[in-house]
Amino acid sequence: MNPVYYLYLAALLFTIGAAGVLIRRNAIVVFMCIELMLNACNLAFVTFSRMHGNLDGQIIAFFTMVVAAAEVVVGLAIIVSIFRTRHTASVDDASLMKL
Amino acid sequence: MTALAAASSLTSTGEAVQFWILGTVAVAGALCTILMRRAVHSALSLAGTMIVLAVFYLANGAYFLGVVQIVVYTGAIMMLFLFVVMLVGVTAADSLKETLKGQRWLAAGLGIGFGVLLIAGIGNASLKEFNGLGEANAGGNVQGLAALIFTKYVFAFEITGALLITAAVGAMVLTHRERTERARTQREQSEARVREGKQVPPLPAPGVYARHNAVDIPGLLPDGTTAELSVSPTLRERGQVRDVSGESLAELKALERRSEDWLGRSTGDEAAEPPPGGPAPREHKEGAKK
Amino acid sequence: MENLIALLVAAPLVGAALLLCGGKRLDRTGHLIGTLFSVASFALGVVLFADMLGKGAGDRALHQQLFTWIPVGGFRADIAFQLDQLSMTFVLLITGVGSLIHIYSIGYMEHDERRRRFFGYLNLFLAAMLLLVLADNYLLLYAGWEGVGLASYLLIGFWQHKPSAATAAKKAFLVNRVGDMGLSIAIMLMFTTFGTFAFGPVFAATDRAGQGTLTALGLLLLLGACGKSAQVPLQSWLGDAMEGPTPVSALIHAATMVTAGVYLITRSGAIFNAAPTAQLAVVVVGAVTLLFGAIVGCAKDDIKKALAGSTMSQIGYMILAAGLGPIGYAFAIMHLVTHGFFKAGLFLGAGSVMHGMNDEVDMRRYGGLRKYMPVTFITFGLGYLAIIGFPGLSGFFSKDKIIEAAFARGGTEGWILGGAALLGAAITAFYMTRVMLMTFFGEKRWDPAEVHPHESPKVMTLPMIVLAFGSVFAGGLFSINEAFVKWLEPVTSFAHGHSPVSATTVTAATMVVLVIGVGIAWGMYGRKPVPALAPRGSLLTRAARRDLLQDDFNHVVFVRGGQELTGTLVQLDRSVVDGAVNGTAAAMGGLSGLLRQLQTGFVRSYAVQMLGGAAVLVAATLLMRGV
Amino acid sequence: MSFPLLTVVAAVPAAGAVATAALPAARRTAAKWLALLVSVVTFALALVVAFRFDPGSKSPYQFTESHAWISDFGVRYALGVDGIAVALIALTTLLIPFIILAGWHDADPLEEAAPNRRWRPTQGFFALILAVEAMVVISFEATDVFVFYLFFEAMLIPMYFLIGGFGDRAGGEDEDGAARRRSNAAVKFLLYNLAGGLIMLAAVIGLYAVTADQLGSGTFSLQQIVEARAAGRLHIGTGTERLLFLGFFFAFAVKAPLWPLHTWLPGAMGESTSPVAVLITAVVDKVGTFAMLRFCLQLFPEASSWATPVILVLALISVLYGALLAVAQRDIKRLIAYASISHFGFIILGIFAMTSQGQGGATLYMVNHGISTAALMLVAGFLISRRGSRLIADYGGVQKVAPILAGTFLIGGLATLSLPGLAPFVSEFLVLVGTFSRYPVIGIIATLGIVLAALYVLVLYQRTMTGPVKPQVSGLPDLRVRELVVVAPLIALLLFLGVYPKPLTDLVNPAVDHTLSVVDKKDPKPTVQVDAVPGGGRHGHAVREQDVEAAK
Repeated sequence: MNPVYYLYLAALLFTIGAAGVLIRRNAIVVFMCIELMLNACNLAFVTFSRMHGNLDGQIIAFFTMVVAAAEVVVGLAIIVSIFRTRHTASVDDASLMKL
Repeated sequence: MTALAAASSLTSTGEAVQFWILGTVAVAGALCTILMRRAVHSALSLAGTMIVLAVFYLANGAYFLGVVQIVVYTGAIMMLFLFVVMLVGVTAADSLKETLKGQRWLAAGLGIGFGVLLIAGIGNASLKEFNGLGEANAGGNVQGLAALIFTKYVFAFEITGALLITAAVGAMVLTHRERTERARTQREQSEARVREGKQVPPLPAPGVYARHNAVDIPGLLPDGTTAELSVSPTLRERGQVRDVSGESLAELKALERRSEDWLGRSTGDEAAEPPPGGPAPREHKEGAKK
Repeated sequence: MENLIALLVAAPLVGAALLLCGGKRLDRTGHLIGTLFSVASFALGVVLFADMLGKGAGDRALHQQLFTWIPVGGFRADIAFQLDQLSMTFVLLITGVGSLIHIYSIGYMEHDERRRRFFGYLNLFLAAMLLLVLADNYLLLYAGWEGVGLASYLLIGFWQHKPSAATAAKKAFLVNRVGDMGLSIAIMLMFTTFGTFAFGPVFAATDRAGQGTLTALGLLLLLGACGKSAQVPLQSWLGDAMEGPTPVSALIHAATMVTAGVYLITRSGAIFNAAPTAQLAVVVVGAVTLLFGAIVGCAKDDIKKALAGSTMSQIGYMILAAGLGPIGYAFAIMHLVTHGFFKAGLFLGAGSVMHGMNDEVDMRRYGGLRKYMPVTFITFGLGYLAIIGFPGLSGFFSKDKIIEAAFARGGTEGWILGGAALLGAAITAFYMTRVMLMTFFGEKRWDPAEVHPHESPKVMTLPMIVLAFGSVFAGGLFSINEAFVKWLEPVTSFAHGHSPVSATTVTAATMVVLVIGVGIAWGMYGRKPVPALAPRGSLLTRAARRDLLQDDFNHVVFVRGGQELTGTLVQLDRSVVDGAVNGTAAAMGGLSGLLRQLQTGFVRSYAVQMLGGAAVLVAATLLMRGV
Repeated sequence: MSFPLLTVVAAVPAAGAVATAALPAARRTAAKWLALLVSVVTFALALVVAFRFDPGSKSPYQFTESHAWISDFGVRYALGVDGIAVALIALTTLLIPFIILAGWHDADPLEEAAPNRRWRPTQGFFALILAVEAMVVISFEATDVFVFYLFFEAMLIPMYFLIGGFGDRAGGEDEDGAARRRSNAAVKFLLYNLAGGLIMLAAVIGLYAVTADQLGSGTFSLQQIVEARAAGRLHIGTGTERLLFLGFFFAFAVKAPLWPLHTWLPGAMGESTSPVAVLITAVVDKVGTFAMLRFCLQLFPEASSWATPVILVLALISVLYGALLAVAQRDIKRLIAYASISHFGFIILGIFAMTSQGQGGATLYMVNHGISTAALMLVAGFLISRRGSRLIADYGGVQKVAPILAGTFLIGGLATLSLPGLAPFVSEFLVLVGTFSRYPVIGIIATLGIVLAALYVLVLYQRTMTGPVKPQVSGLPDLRVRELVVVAPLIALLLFLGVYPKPLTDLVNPAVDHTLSVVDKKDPKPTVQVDAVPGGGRHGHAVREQDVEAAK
């Protein structure tokens, strides 16, 4: 079997994640979808590193994870504080960008 | 273990089988993630997908990453998610009804188009070369990564460290709420209550008799209806209040009937054995005598 | 000698400059200065004339080159003068009559506070007119041509506080400009055809130019002549031009400027001779105008307007003659000179009458004035006899020759033209007699209480007397063994026309029509009293009073049409041209408004846009890879 | 490197502008005198240039300066003048002192305006005028397309403030309405010219790209490009050249302004004070026509001849259109503005007739139109400032009360209708001849313009100056000394150049020939060969023989 299939899988997951971001209104779920996309990227990286036979891909994936962790921490903190003030986790209610 | 064996070498049929099975699972999990109405379910299915991905990492020879994936992601991050979900309301199901006009169609169209583009790109990319990680992992995968991280990517590594710290601090800043004025003492609070004239005595406790003491069951008023005040407002907001007034009334009736049988008011033969729960009624009877 | 030519032009120019820039301190002496410079110019002319007479007929032409005016590429216009017999004739006429009228104006304008300015304008006119006749190339001639236009504009509108005067001046200038357009296009055509527009080379090269070009040139020059000489169809301005002070009417609109067209055609003889079609057009215009003017002259009660009509018709004679080619040029010029004398005399007489009658111009308020202003009566009468061609007086010789030449053109054209000329002579006799009778004979139709007719002062009558002499004897002198023709022959060339009817017959016919015309006029205005108010009159009369509806036509077609056109254009400029611009601006605003709609503020719609952008990027990369 | 004369000519007014602007609020009169002094000095320097300029020299440009500026893009600070530029620089520097004199009191703060230490309108007014002068001069001198573009655009900034900031107080009753109309006019002016400028910028970059592509190193130098083209090292593709040409021409046509792009001019000239209006039409707009002559034709010869028919038709339209609209105007200044549009039509006609008469005439026309319009517009400004109204209908019989004013006005008008003896006649006739010799029909139609010109000028004069004296007009004073000082020299110049334009033509002819040689066009030869030299006398005989044989 050709490891390219991993890439196809990654693409599929990424797309699903993107669609989720667009569809869901619950901020937490949106975050999950983002995580999904990041993971899809990681899978692609890992696959590439295997195909090219060096570990750089894995390194990048590793960094991605770290950054993702940081992003999740901050993001969830934001969600919590928003929920505290507005008693909701829906991204649609936070349309303050348009004034 | 087959995956571990197959990773370093060319892909084996075993890996193919594994890929097709687990890949299906992963996709299913992803779909559930975005389609489940309750956040908890989404989180769980995402966790499933991630574990599958961990396996794939292992299968691709990224042992370290595989483990990290399981430990950090499914372990830490997903738990974090779950915490927040609990905080926000575990059973709160957000409706899937779309509010933005055409958003869903746009999303579907764009998503499909984007996916098709990606897949077309991959399909057209000339990815013929395939040399496994044999020699790269020769000195051990972790050692290899470590060598790279601390030589080639050391600066990036340091910066990510800084990033993590910043994130942690940021999270604290965001969530921690500074108390600006002195906390009101109990006396002041009570005085305030009296002044406002609302609910001077303590709130009624939840639960009925000793049989229910769950916080989500309201206490019953003398007429048997539920006392809204006896459950916490959060639960009320989430609509997670269990109303048990109906069944408790039914039980009350049954109890009265039994006690009357026992007193033989209706057609009671004296020679009847007292039920195991004897003493209590007896006391009750004495109480009635006085 | 030739260095004096420039002085001819310079003298009045200096005078004009002095008077117009001199300011108030010259108010008292202004008229004298002006007259002085004009007389000086006349004296110069006489000197040059004497010198010219001293030479042989062949080499009388003098030439003076001052400097190059416009040198650009192959285009070279010089400030250069040429004084030959033709120019000489004009110089003497212009400066002579001009000086006389200066003198006359001293008296006529005595009470006008802007007299200095008036004399300045008169000098300016003299300078421009002399430039016109002395130029040796068409561009310089054009300069003089427009210069006299300007002077006439200023002088017609001299009494600017009268709106009628201002309007008349504007009209005169505009109609002239139409003619000038023809002249300027003719110059351009000359330049493109011959590479030059100096008289000599152009005339020398006419035989090498195509027939079409020459015809075009001829017609364009004719257009110019029509404008300046008030020929049909551009004659409408002359009648209104009578708004100007009478000396102006005498000098510019009778004696000199209006005859510039005749000069132009005669000067361009070489071109016309080579272009028969153009010549035909010229004679037609001439014939039509001489009848047109005569008819208009019959109906006018305003004495000056009647005389204006007659001027038009007399110039028609000249144009007709000039159109006949070498058989006519000399007579055209001759009639021009004699006409200069008697018409100027008539106008000055009219002016003197008005002077005595509180500027009353309606002949129906005159009558029986011969006892009150005898000198005016006599001079005017002599001018009258001259113009109707009374035997022995100037008009007789010149006009008779023209009629003869008209017949001499031969063929049907000859008969038609000759007939027209004869008819014109009859009508001339009629309307001039009418003017004469209504003004000086019959019973008074004015109120003795407010009007006190009196003879004009010497300074005014003197020029009239001189002009009267001219109008009596000039023709005769010129005709002594064809002195005038011989004099002009080197320039204009001369060929004897072979008339189908003998000269005596023509003369006899002229006499007959003359008597008829006078008779009818006497019958209408001499025997029965003239009504003080104009009778309604026949359709023709009413039409003639309105200049045969020329002005109405112009008004409807050009004025109205023009107003319509400009009005619509203004709308168009505002709505369409500018509207397009503003529309673009508005469209931009609307577009940005639409784009604003994308900014919903919902994170997810931004996310959609992001994904779209990402898709576009991926697609772009794939395309770049040539997928 | 010799003395940088050209830079100095541009630098003096620039420095003057800064100095004037720096004067404190109280020193208004000092600012005026300083500005006047600077402009006069500039004029003197321009005269030095004009007299040291050698029309006979071989090189197309003289007093050249060239310093590397932005070497990465091959931009050089390159200056140089040919005869045309010298003439126009002389015109500009000549007019500025008169403009300053005429606008002596235009920028005085209103009486009721409270004394304010930072409010210095007067200083600003004259500083802006000097700034415009500096920019105009340097864009006449620039031989580097980029440098030219820079100042061509920068000019808009001071002009914008001059138009929008200082209105003539003829608005009278509604000061707010006047201010609104002013700012509208200013914005319109700015947007129009910016649009043109941006399109030109694209073309400039395109030019750089082409040169960089073909010459190895990209350049903006006009001379280099022309030489490379002549040497055959530079071949701009037909399509590219046409696009670039259109890009340049559009900007210049907006500035000029050519027919469909003219609508900013009447507003700008009508709302601004008459000195500023003169600045617009007599100085700034000339940059447009000048640039057509120097850049459009020389950079893109083929494209120019390709576009010629359309441009000629547009120019013809603006000749007649402007004249007709001028006839219908009720506002004196707008009337003059439309007359200018008509005249610019003539100029463009002459430029694209591609004959030495046409282009020489066009160049003369630029100068003469500048002078004549300045005379007419300034006198009109004096009149308007007296009566406080721009409407023709508010006047009548001025000639009676202010004869000198009326006289100067009439002379200005006669110059506008190009009466022989006044300068504009020479140029207009040259343009017409030049056009006629190549395109007879267009020439003939354009000649209609002279009739229409007579119409609008005389109608204006009749309605304002003649007729019975209107009561509001009866008190008007005649021209003051300052105003006479402004008008008299202009009129004298009109007369002089009308009778003896040779100095100007000598200056211009070689430059025009050079341009034509670059465009590779020859004057059409006369169809009939004439042996005799012009002005040769003794042609009486020739005529006689002719006539005699014709008569037989």
